[in-house]
Amino acid sequence: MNVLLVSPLIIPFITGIILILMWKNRPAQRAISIVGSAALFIVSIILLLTVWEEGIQAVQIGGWPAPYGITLVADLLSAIMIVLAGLMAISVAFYSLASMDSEREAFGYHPLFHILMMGICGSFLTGDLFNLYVWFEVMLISSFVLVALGGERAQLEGGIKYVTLNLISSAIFLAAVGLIYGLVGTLNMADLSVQLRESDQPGIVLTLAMLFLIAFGLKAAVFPLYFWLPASYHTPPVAVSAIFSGLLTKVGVYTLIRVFTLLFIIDPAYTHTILLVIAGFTMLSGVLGAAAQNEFRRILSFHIVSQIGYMVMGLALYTPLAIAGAVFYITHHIVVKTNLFLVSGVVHRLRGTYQLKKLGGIYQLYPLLGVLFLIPAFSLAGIPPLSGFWAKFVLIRAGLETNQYIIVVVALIVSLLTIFSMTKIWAEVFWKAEPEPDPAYPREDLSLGALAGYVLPIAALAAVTIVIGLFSEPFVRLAIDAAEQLLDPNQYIHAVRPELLEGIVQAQN
Amino acid sequence: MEVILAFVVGALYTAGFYMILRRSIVKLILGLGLLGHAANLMIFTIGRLTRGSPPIIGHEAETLVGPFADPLPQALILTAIVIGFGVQAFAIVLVKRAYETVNTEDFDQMRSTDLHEA
Amino acid sequence: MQFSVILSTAIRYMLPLMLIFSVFILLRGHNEPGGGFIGGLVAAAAFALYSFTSNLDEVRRALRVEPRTLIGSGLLVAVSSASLSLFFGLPFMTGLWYDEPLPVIGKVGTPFIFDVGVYLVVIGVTLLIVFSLTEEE
Amino acid sequence: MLLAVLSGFILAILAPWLYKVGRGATGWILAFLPLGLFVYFVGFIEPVAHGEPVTFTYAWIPSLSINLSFYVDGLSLLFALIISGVGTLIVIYGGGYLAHDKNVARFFVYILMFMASMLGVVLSNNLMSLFVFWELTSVTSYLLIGYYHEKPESRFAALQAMLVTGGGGLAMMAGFVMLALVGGSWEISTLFEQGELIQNHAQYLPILLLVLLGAFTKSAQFPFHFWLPGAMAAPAPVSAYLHSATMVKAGVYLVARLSPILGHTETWLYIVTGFGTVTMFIAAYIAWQQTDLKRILAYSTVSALGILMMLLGLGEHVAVEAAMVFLVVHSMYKGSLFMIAGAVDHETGQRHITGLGGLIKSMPFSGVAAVLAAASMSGLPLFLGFIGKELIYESTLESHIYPLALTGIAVLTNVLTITAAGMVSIKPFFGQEIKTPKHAHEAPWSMRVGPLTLASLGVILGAVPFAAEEFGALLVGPAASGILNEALEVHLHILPSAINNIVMLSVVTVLGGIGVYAVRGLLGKVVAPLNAVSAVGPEKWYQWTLDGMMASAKWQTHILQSGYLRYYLIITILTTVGLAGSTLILQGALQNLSAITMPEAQIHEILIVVMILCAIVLVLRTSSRLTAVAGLGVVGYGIALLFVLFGAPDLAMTQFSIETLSVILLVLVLYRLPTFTNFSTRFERARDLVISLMGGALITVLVLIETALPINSRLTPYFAENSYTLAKGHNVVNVILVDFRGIDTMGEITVLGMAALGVYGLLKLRLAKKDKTPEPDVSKPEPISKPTETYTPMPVKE
Repeated sequence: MNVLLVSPLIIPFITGIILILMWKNRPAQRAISIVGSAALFIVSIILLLTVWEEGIQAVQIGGWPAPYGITLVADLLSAIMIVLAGLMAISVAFYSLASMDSEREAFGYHPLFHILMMGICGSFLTGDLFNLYVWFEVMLISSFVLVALGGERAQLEGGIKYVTLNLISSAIFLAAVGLIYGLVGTLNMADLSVQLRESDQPGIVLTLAMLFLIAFGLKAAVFPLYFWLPASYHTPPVAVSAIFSGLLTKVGVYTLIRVFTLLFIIDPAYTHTILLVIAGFTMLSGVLGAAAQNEFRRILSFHIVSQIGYMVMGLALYTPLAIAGAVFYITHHIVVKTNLFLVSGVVHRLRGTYQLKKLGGIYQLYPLLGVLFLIPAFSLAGIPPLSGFWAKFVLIRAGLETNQYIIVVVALIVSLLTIFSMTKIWAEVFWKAEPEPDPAYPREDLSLGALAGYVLPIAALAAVTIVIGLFSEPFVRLAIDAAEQLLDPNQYIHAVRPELLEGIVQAQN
Repeated sequence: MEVILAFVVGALYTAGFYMILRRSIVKLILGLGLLGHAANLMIFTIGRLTRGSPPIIGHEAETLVGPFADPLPQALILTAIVIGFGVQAFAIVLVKRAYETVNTEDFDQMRSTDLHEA
Repeated sequence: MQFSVILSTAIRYMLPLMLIFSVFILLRGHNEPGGGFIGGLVAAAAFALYSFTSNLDEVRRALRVEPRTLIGSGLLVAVSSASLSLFFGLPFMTGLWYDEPLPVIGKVGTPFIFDVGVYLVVIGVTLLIVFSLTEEE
Repeated sequence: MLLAVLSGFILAILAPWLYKVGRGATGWILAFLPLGLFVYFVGFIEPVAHGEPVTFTYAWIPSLSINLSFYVDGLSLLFALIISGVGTLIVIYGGGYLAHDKNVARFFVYILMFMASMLGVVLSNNLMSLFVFWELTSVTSYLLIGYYHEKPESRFAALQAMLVTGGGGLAMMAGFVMLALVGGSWEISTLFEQGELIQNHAQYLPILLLVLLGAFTKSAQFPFHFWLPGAMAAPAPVSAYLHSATMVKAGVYLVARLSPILGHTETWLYIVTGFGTVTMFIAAYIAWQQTDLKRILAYSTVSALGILMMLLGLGEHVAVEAAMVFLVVHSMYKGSLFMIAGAVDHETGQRHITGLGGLIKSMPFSGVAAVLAAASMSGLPLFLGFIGKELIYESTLESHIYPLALTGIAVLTNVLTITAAGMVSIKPFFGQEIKTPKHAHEAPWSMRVGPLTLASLGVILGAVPFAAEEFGALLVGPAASGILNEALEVHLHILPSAINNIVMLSVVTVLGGIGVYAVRGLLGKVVAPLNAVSAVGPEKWYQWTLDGMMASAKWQTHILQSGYLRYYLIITILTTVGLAGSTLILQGALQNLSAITMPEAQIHEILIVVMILCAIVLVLRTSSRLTAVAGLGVVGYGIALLFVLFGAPDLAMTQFSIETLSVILLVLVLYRLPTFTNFSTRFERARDLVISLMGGALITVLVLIETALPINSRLTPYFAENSYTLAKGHNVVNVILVDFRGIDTMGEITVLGMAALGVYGLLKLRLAKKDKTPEPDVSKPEPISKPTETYTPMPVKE
């Protein structure tokens, strides 16, 4: 366990270091990048299976007991997230080999990518609030660089907004960590769970909860804090957009789930109602934003926002089924959204633009690509029996079970609007007859065979989507088990250090 | 003293917020710098203040005794300062590049990535 | 010009001294204020001053390695020292100590090696930023 | 059974490869699957008619109680037979119709998937698996309507159909979930027993409305009917199959299927019958005013669907019986007529009836089929349509509500239907020959088999007493039993036993139909002014909704995603202050403020604080960026001094060196940049100051509250205790950094490293201008750099 639990950190870290040391050797860098991502993926699966079999795993870094040292904890949610990170790492790393330009590769694209993965995995694994801040920063700085690397005008303009708003989020997060230490004198999340529940200052605890809601909500891109996302996600190379759109915002969602199931559970009627309102507005605002766009990647970017709303809705409903829905939604969304961005990259490669107006006729020429787009697109729109449908179904069922009719209505309307904007891309890019070629956008008619480096990861992810949709039982089971763990924080605390529970146990007796 | 510093922290936050709300990208950088200082000082204050007595164990002693400053907030701030420096260095260069590329320091000229008409 | 000649000569002699001082700060860090971070900054400052007064190629020659490589090796040292305990079946980053204190340095253990990694990274980072900016001008 | 349902999907995936082998004959080859399925389902007729329904259950997602369970009773079997039977003919027909289309392989993929989905809908016993298949029919229908996807009208119609039926489907899903939650099961056959419980539940009405919304949109009931005529953009085989014989009947099926659970209440009666009645009349009224063959047929289909709904709403024995007979009648004649319309269009290049006439000479087979089908549609004796119509009148006359009015409307509807039947059969095939764009000739055999088979079936079942009797006993009876959830024996007679009211009504209907057909030209002019009403009909509502949505989408996005960073920041700060501040007040944390004690401070501490404050003011007010940088530096040094005073030497050293480094960096970068330009108005500055003050005040209050409370660090005593003994270091801060919390430091140096790589990359990497994305089209602002740093009144730009 010692080794297994830290390997999602060490593997991308060491990969990144080797890549830095082999800076000038492009072929070696590409090979190592693939090996590192593959290793991460394999380890992540082993970790998930172990956690599923043996329950929550924890390790004390440096051997210092909790709450004094830093704990790494893998419960099912963390393990699922790590597997998804691994899957994205290997797919996007592969895709990058074909799509990334050699200039960016020469300026550290590969090491940055792996350090980004390290930051993401660290955020999923850590059981310490300040350590979470550190991993956030590792992730952020890598993402900052990846957004801006290349220095195109759009990248810089979008990058400044991305950087500024995320720094604000970090500043709020850091302040909140300080305030929480000042209040209860500890940073270990398991310990905090106990201390915050027993705090004699519920008013301050709830205020801090709001600060965390803002800090993580901004990272997750919820309404009204999502502006940085549509401003920047469509600017960097598509491999970067893809990994950001799939994974990065979900780190925010993950932390929201973590703190609002483990730390701030003293008054769910208050906190989770606020979350529910936010969820509704996020869904609606995001999808309307998407409807107003006319560019492939921008539509997709706004959709991320909208779907974050569904995930937050699951958290806000706060029942086992609802949280399972959120977990399942995250799983599905990461795979599907990444894939859609990857498809947009192929279209861009062929036609040199993302503008719907300038595109068309792809389906006629590349029917297979059309199918590969339709699978994730319909899945995103929640068409059964693809993965997105089950995600939506579980959430709607959870909403109806708890009589939260308004949010269910919103979710359904948004779902229809999602279909609307997904079919918009389909109709404009794939169905429509090809418009007059514009010399500003050089087109290349390559065969899909020549684009195998692009198409293979897309096909693989599409296959994953189909598998999640058609053979959903293990995935649903996993999500339900994860939700049950999340709703019983004492399991988490017990895994970190049983002694921490003493106060609670006494209170209950 | 904590009470006084609470107001200093508030002033730093106010100034930082005000600066990042300006249209000039250079002011944005300065504002972020102020916010960084503000957060650090805040954590320091919230960890309660102890005059003198750094948390260093005397050569003859085995444990810290007597009044001493809480070492944990210090360690956190140290990490935060360094991280803040790294991020800020990057942000500064980003702003410089943006200025060179767009040829203005006015944020209102940097909206192209948000406008859906594009 | 006169001034800068004096300065550059002075720096050339100061460089080794500052480097020794930086190592001293690194070493005493575990027991007194100091440590890898500040030590690294001092060392980097020495090279940075050198670079302001001489031409960059000369500084790069004096440094012998790319700053980027320093970052990489620093990180490698850090992660290696931290991973060592894994081979003994202990949790990641568990401190392993060589029990006999060495002269000058004192007790040596993996946390100390970790601090050396920090020291290297800080030098690399500072110099990479400074070099990039100076070349830019 | 699972294989039977899924085989269509499997074959669909293989169809493109089969096409490479089979080419022109692919249709004939693929037709073996639906034919096989038809035979397979025929095998169920005997056992189902004489015994219990058959169920099959395959676990799918047991954790969510979702199973692939199938339930074969008379009702689902009748539908399955129609789907597979008509499917066979359509696949053959489609192969001929699209023989020269380069994308025909795609057609086969979609149509087979559709058929499989449709079978899934009618056979599913689990509510959610039914829904899954239901949505799949919408999706395949979307793809089929958009088959000619390079035409904008095809894309428009496909989207319209998708949004209308998809929207209804989503409502239906909510209804299903509520139904299952109330009824305690996801299996329809189990829910049959819960009918009473559900109907007395407070959620009965919402469940009913939601489910019906799904059924009505799918079955094109007024006011959702408009998508169906639009869907005629699809190729003819698609219209014949989806939009007459099968998919649009899914809503009818659903209403029939759920009758035992939701039906037989006042609400049900009024809603279902009401919508059905309105639909059947309005659609029939619109139908005869059309000139496009396919549109006539489309509206008359809507009308037929209305009749079916009306009958199911009535829910009496005879009404249900009538519904099942009419269902079969309609599938046969409408499928046949659609195929003929397609053949006519295909062979003549013309589908407006005004441009067609006398085709019987060149297209004799199609002509005969058309006449037979139209006769059935008109309900002439010795055709199955006659039996259907008789039963309809019997049902309306027996209705509990407004029997006379219902019967009257039914008669009117049928009169108009006969008119429409004449328009699609007599007009194109008889009378004066009219020259058509393409030289007319008979369609290939693949396109004749379907219409002829279906049309003659209508005659056989309507004219052979034995056939009609068996049809009633083996198919209609069990199907009606399935709807009523009780056994019902059905005996069909080809002719009525006596002259009664119903026969009189039939005579009136036929005479009326012939009359209206004769004077339709004149009548059309008379009613023309009424048509202005349809200009504000449901299709307009759809368009308004869509336009309204788009407008609000643009509006909200323009407001929110304005591109102005400062507005994003203002919203972020205000949200923070709003949420945290209101929580602070509402949750009563402010009372802690009373515990604050008066500050005690020493003079040098005060001095440092004053220095910091002055530096802040300097940063805010200066117009020189170097001064501002210096001010920022002073703030940093001031804080470092505070660190020194309060026992944090490591921190102070770090702060000093970092601050120095930052200042150097800032100066290096900024000294090429211009002086500040003051862009903001006085109002904006005041506004921003207020916002900033709110943010600052929030933090100050929080710090004040917390520092007034006693601190109880759970960690520090451990560090004090063990730093030297266990971690072998005197400097506790350093021990925490490299040992207790060493992994933080590892992250920290990683951040540093990446930042440095980023700085390097940003400064050094200049992409060659081969990039394909051109510069965004934003007009270049003129440079505003000023060489000097003297303060002059700044241009106020806004």
